[in-house]
Amino acid sequence: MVRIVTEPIDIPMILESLGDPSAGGIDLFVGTTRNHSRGKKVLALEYEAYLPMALNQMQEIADGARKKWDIRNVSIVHRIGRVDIGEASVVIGVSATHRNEAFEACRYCIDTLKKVVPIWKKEFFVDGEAWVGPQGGDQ
Amino acid sequence: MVRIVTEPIDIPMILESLGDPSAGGIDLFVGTTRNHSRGKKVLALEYEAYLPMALNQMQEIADGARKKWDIRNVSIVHRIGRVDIGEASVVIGVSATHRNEAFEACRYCIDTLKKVVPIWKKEFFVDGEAWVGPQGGDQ
Amino acid sequence: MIAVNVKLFAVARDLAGREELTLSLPRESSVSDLVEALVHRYPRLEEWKRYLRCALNHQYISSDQILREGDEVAIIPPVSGG
Amino acid sequence: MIAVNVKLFAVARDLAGREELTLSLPRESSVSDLVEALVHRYPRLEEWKRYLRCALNHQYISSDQILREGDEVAIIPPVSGG
Repeated sequence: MVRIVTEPIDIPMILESLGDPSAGGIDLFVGTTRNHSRGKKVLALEYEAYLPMALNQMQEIADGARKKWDIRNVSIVHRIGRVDIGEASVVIGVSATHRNEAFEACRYCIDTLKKVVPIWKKEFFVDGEAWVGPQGGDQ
Repeated sequence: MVRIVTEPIDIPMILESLGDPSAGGIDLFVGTTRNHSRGKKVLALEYEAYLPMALNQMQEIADGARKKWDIRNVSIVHRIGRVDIGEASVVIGVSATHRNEAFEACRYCIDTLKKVVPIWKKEFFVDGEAWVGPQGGDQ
Repeated sequence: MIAVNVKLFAVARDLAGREELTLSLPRESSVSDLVEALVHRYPRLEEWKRYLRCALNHQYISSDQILREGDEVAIIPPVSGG
Repeated sequence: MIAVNVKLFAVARDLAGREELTLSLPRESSVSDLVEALVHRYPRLEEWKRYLRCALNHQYISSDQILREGDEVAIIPPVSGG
């Protein structure tokens, strides 16, 4: 399941979408908005997507994970619009027969999403707002 | 939060327990009961724990994860008693400022739990039941 | 000359002040020629230039790809989803 | 002689047919002496012997640890939680 939503991400629904009687484990990554960024206090975040391409790239990531690992299901859901501190902006879940594959594939999906999916984050500070610039590795 | 429960594991409650405004990510591992084991069809599973020691060891794992990685919160919940196919037997969640720490600490917790926590699984097959014996790595 | 449609997002759109435009480019222009023409028209994009990627039909394309009449090119500033 | 209380779980309990018992052991007996005595009394435990670990006060103890009067030792067959 690959989706971009404007409402809070429904995590129980995602877990349900991953269920498979032959799965022994699910790894779920929940990206949440942090109250600080590069030393400044963040009040809220706003995400924008180039929708058709973002969905296309997310589907390619999910398909790629299925090719690289022996997994059962994979779901990638990103929220756009305003996301308050502590709320989930992205949720990625992978079910697999063995946990190693679930962990590795989930990690691959979030790492790749952050590099290629055309979604942009604007940070709102006390004294202004700014689009996030070129990033290093683990943001 | 470290708990052993006899009812279905409340995953939204665990996610809530991990929330932290300075956390950028949560990694959640959900261990689910599989419908097959060593080539045989499994009907259900039953878990038994040496309760005080199991809770003690789970707390040590959580404390160990906090010492090894810069993480915010960690929760480990195991269910005992009968667990039907597809239901969660264990849920481990770790929140951290950066996702790398969340993934690594979560992986450490489930790997260590499977090695040291005195909890035992009995598998029910069509033709009988059996305690799970000595295990290899990724079960 | 060929006409290429350009879509702008996020910081690129804000700096250019528009979401879409059409650029006239010499025949056989490449993706990097398009970016040069775009930055020439909107100099505020200069500091982001080396970070801009381009996409055609929802796929990233390399900077030496040759553009054709009617192509719709998306300008992708550094992504920051997740 | 010392008296050591033993708690049994899962497959060990099922094979021994009981949850708790008290073993009399010579002074200075170690954990592995206790396991030997236990398997001697319940021979069906033999095939699990090399996988049994022991715990005292909810902590694993090594097989050469010396036991004392009144210790309560838990016999931990291979764990399979998760």
